[in-house]
Amino acid sequence: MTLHAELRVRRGGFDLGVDLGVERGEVVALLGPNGAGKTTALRALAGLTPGGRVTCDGSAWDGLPAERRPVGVVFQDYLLFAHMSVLDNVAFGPRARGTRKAEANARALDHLRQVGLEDFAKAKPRTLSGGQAQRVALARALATSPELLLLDEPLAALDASTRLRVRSELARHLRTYEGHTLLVTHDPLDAMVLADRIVILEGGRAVQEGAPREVVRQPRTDYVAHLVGLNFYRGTAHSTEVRLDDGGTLTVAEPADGPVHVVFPPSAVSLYQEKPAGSPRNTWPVTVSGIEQHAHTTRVDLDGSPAVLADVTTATVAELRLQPGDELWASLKATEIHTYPR
Amino acid sequence: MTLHAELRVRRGGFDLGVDLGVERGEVVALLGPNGAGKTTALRALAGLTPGGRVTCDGSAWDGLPAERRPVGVVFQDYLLFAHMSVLDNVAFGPRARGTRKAEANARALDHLRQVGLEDFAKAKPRTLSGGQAQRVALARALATSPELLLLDEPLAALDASTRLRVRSELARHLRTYEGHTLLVTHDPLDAMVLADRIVILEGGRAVQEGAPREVVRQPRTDYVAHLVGLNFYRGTAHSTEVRLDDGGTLTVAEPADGPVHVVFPPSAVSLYQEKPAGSPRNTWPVTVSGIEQHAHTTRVDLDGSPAVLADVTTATVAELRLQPGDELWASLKATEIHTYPR
Amino acid sequence: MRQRLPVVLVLPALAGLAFLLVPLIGLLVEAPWTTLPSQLVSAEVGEALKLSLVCASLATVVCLVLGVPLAWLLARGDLPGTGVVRALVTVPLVLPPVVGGVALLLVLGRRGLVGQHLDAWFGVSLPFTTAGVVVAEAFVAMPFLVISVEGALRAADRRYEEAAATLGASRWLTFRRVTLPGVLPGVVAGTVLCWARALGEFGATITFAGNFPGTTTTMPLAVYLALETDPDAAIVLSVVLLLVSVAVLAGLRDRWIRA
Amino acid sequence: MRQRLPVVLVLPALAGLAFLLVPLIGLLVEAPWTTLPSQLVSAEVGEALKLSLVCASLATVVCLVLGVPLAWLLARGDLPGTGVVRALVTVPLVLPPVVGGVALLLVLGRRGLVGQHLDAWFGVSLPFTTAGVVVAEAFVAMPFLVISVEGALRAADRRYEEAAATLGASRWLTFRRVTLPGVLPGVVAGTVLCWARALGEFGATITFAGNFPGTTTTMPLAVYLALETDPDAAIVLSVVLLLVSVAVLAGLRDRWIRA
Amino acid sequence: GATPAATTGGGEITVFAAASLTGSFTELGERFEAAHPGAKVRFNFAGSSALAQQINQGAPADVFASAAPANMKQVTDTGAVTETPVTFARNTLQIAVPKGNPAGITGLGDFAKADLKIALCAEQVPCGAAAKKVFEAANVTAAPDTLEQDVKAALTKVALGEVDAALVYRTDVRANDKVDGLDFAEAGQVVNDYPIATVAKAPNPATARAFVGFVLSAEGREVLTAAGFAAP
Ligand SMILES: Nc1ncnc2c1ncn2[C@@H]1O[C@H](COP(=O)(O)OP(=O)(O)OP(=O)(O)O)[C@@H](O)[C@H]1O
Ligand SMILES: Nc1ncnc2c1ncn2[C@@H]1O[C@H](COP(=O)(O)OP(=O)(O)OP(=O)(O)O)[C@@H](O)[C@H]1O
Ligand SMILES: [Mg+2]
Ligand SMILES: [Mg+2]
Repeated sequence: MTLHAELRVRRGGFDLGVDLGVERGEVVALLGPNGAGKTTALRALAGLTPGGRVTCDGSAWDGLPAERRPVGVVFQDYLLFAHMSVLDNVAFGPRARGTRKAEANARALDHLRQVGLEDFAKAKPRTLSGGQAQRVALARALATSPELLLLDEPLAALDASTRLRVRSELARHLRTYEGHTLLVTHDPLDAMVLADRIVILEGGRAVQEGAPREVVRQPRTDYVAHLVGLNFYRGTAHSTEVRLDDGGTLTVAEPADGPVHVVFPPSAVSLYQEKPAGSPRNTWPVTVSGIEQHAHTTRVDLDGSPAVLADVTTATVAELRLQPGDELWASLKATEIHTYPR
Repeated sequence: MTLHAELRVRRGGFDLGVDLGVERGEVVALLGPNGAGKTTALRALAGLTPGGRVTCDGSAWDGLPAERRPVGVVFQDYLLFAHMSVLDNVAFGPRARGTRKAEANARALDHLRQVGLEDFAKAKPRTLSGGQAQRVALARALATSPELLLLDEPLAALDASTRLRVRSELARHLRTYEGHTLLVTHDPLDAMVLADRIVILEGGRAVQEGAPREVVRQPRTDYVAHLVGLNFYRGTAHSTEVRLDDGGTLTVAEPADGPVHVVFPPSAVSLYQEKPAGSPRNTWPVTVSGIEQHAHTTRVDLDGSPAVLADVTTATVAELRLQPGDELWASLKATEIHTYPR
Repeated sequence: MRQRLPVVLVLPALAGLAFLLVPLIGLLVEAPWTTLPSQLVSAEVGEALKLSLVCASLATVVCLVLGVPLAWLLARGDLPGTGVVRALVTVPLVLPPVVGGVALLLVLGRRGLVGQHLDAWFGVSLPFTTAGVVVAEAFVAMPFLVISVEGALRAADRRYEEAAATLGASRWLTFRRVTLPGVLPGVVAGTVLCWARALGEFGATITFAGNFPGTTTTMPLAVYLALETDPDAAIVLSVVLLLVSVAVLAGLRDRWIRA
Repeated sequence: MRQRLPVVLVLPALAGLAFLLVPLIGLLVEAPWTTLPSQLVSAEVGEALKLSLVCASLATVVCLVLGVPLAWLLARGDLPGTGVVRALVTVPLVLPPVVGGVALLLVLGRRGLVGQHLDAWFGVSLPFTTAGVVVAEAFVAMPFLVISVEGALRAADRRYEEAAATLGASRWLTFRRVTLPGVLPGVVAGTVLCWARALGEFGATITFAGNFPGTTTTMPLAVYLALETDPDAAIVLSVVLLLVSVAVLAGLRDRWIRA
Repeated sequence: GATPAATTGGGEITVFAAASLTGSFTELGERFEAAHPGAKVRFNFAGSSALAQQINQGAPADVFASAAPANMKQVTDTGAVTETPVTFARNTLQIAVPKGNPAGITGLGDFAKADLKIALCAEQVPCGAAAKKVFEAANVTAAPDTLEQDVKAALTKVALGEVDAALVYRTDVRANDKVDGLDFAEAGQVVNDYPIATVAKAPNPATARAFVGFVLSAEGREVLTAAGFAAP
């Protein structure tokens, strides 16, 4: 009932070596920086790039060429067939797998409706916008009802509201879906909403794996911490004192010993113009190195020991008249800091 | 000192009619749903699709073919030249505009460094990952130092941390940049961070325009409200009472009269199992229709009069044991609601 | 919005066009137009013209059926020795057509390597028949189709074929529905070359199929014979052949351009 | 991971290959091999072979210089009447080569439309010269190049040219650095066709340039004349021509495949 | 194929004839059919050497009329023709000049002038072999600019004014109204024979022999003479 893959691919100087397991009905999200090998892994699973071994429900796929593998792929650049109508593109998979024309067309139209493009059934792909093309590619992959669904950033080109709708359609589809799904994405929200498990790929290796909430709360690499928007450090704990590898010391609430990861949200950091006298045990001088205006808060990039990101309200920005180069005091309650062993 | 464009394009059944003004040094973000005409507008500005008139700093571009217009374009699907190395791709623009080879290469290498790809200078585009290709496309467009920079979702394929880095590099670049910039994006954060002004395009027409904070606070269409993550209604105010067009009535703090827009953040909504007795003036029964797990909160989709989105903490979810179909009471403080005339 | 066309391209292009077309103008100027109407209605000319069109079209069909798969095999088969095979395919181009005809006789003639068995077992004899004309034309014209379709296949983006494979399409279905439509302009170009070459074929045809009016005398053979007796008539016949071929090709223009 | 090749494609492909190659095998079998060495070292054969290679290569260069821009103009010029011009370009294919030679004489000959001025003003006379051979071969071979390159251009994605334009590249620079490299496989295919056709050219050459050893006697002319007296020798000469052309084309294989 | 009418000289026969015989043999065929009701003559006109190749490869020919003994020898050597060929016509050379003789050619001697454009047939083809003998007999060293593959090619160049003179067959000069013919003394010393024979495996040998007889008859000679051929 499981898909198990040991992927070993070498392309130019790049080397992928990762073991993946996907349960039936499970959705695994593959996250990682550009060039981490996500697309390469998907290609190997689909049988487009040789390398490694795949077994699914006990049967080995190793010798099988792509068209004999029960996979559906959404490619990063869609690869819609330019000379076919949108409907024919979506109906192509069912037709190729032996469905009769009328039925394949009906099914294709159904899938087009799900991505909100039934009006474009007769259009040529050339006349679609980027986001429309991506939705057609998604419909095309879903229309074959494959054992293994491989989605390479299937929502990247969608606008915010379509994305919301297509994502929840996709979530609904995947919840009732019997096969195995592997989803490549750069958006942690997609992963949170759609995936049962997250695998983080960096430099061709899986560096972290786990349930979405777990990964979000306990990142193990800078990339993941960035991804979920946490301040992240490596350090060595001696009881409630953590000496950070890159300089600085933090006092935490939960005692620990040995090498640990340290995380806290940017919103846990407060900024003061004068050294505060109050209760926070962690107070250190910082210099503003950057300011980014977000929709409802302002993110401040601070140099110091340690360097830190802080989210402050617009009122605070106005009050402190923040400018790059300003010298401030950062303060952080020990109870907001989360540590866990490395 | 201004670029002024009246774009009128007809493609198949689609019709674009939009007037754009971009000041020297200004960055305008073009947002809108898939198929709104953003790419079409960029193509018209670049001279790739005929239609409309463009004047820049007083000189008309109307007769000019694309290669005589001082523009730089990042295409939605990159369009890197497959037979040239990455370096040659980036150096192509300066070379075409007459820069000598050594200098063009040096400049290209510099731009590659800015997007973190100097190690790939000799690689062929075919061997790049999607995100890497997009960064090369960005470097290629920036390398010509054009009067008008047209960026079609230049960060869509980037991973979270690269995106952060490239976005702030781009922000730094655009801050000191003398020309005019038009940026198409689906990410409101990109728009907030990079743009001085936002233009919302829907169905080929500009439906809203303004400073990012203004647009974020006072959306005028469902699309914009979705984009910035607010609950959004149209209604008619009679003093502090607003009758919503789609049913329901809300009591607000600021009195008004006539047709208004009504917005409030999902985090302003509280949920109770029993009808609460306390102070909130707006309390109404709702049914859970969907639940989405986000990184640090949970978003609940609620049917009712009005239907509403609520962000609740994970603790609340556990306490209420939320399930689709549950009947609850929503409550909302009048002071959290923002109204503004339609 | 239209750019000026670059002189450095347009000048050689026009020179090339002139180089190809001026000799035809020369022919048209010299042609004894007064005899044209009588030639046109002459039964033999009509017969030869019809035979030419039919044989060239049949030969083109044969070339498409055999040559497109061959081009695919060369471009996509990943077989060893493809380079040499590709070079061998061009051989009928290099072979003087008359020698090509001799080679066909050696193989498919009544006493040829294969022909003797065809004759003995099936009673089929190709030389001196209309079928023989088709064979000779196909032999000479097929390399044009193969090489140009192969060039088009090589230039095509193989990832669309990969996408088709992941949708469960066999290589044959992929070929029919994805690869071939994708390289249609190349196939059209190859077909045009092939048809035109077959239409103008002379040396291999007269050697392999002989010159029998109504059976194997195509227009080029008629032109050759006319050169023996009436050089002016030969030019008129050539002009007729030209006009018909230009009419056919220009008439296909819409389909051609759409491709 | 390698797929089985589909029978429905492989069978016709192999049939096509056999169709093209078996006649050559027939030639090879029949060739009187014992005379081959003496033919090979014969001065005349060496001369004819060298002349053939030189003239075909020069003609190919002429075709590339004039034909590639012409293909571009047909594919990208957006000019009216392109359909008819494209059909006209194929005319030298359809024209029986001898008539083609006559047409060239009518235009470029001593009393030709253009040739009389060339002669009077510049003292240049093309017939009976090696330059005349190049002209005749280029005339016959250019359509192959034009049509296949045009097919390749038509199949290419024009948006890369748009991207080049936004980077400030003129159409000429775009053509050189973006368009042409993008359709290189098509250009290579066209060049191969063109070169091979020029190498095998006979009718137009002998008609326009005549036949004089060392000046205009190329291999196909030598073959034709040998056929008159000694068919065996003609076959040997043809085989020599074939082997050389296959060697050249297969030797270019690496570049060809890389394209 | 053979029909019962064969014995009476009926049925269809196929005649392989040199291309230079196109005009005269077409007329001969028509007259033969008129004289032999039920008989039908099909022609295959091509170069003599191509025809010889075809016959050697088993072509269904009944009669072979060659433009040169050498090509006839190619088929007798292989046994495709077993009977002894008969010469049915002869041809002699003539100087062909463009209409009006613009270069003022007067005789064979002009062929040695380097500044004139001269076309000859290649030695491998009959008219070239004949020309060589003529020049030997006249003791002239010709300075040709081109050695044509056949008479027609040489004649085309004369007709277009591309060359000032060429040495071709009398019959060809007669058939082309754009050239003038000049006789010269040595012409009679070199004649080219046209042999004819029935093919050993002729499908219809009786009618084939009847046709050969017809060509050699007085009526046949009349047609050939009208075309400019000399009697053997
Ligand atoms: N054909 C190839 N030859 C050489 N290197 C290659 C080839 N294809 C990919 N690579 C390299 O392999 C690495 C992984 O590429 P891949 O496309 O799998 O990344 P990715 O994780 O999908 O990235 P992205 O998020 O940007 O799409 C990259 O560094 C890329 O340069
Ligand atoms: N060549 C064409 N022929 C017909 N319709 C076209 C053509 N090109 C674009 N369209 C239509 O024009 C509309 C706008 O397309 P455009 O690419 O400008 O959208 P967009 O705003 O860039 O969308 P996205 O965010 O998905 O990239 C779409 O509905 C599309 O279908
Ligand atoms: Mg990728
Ligand atoms: Mg777009």
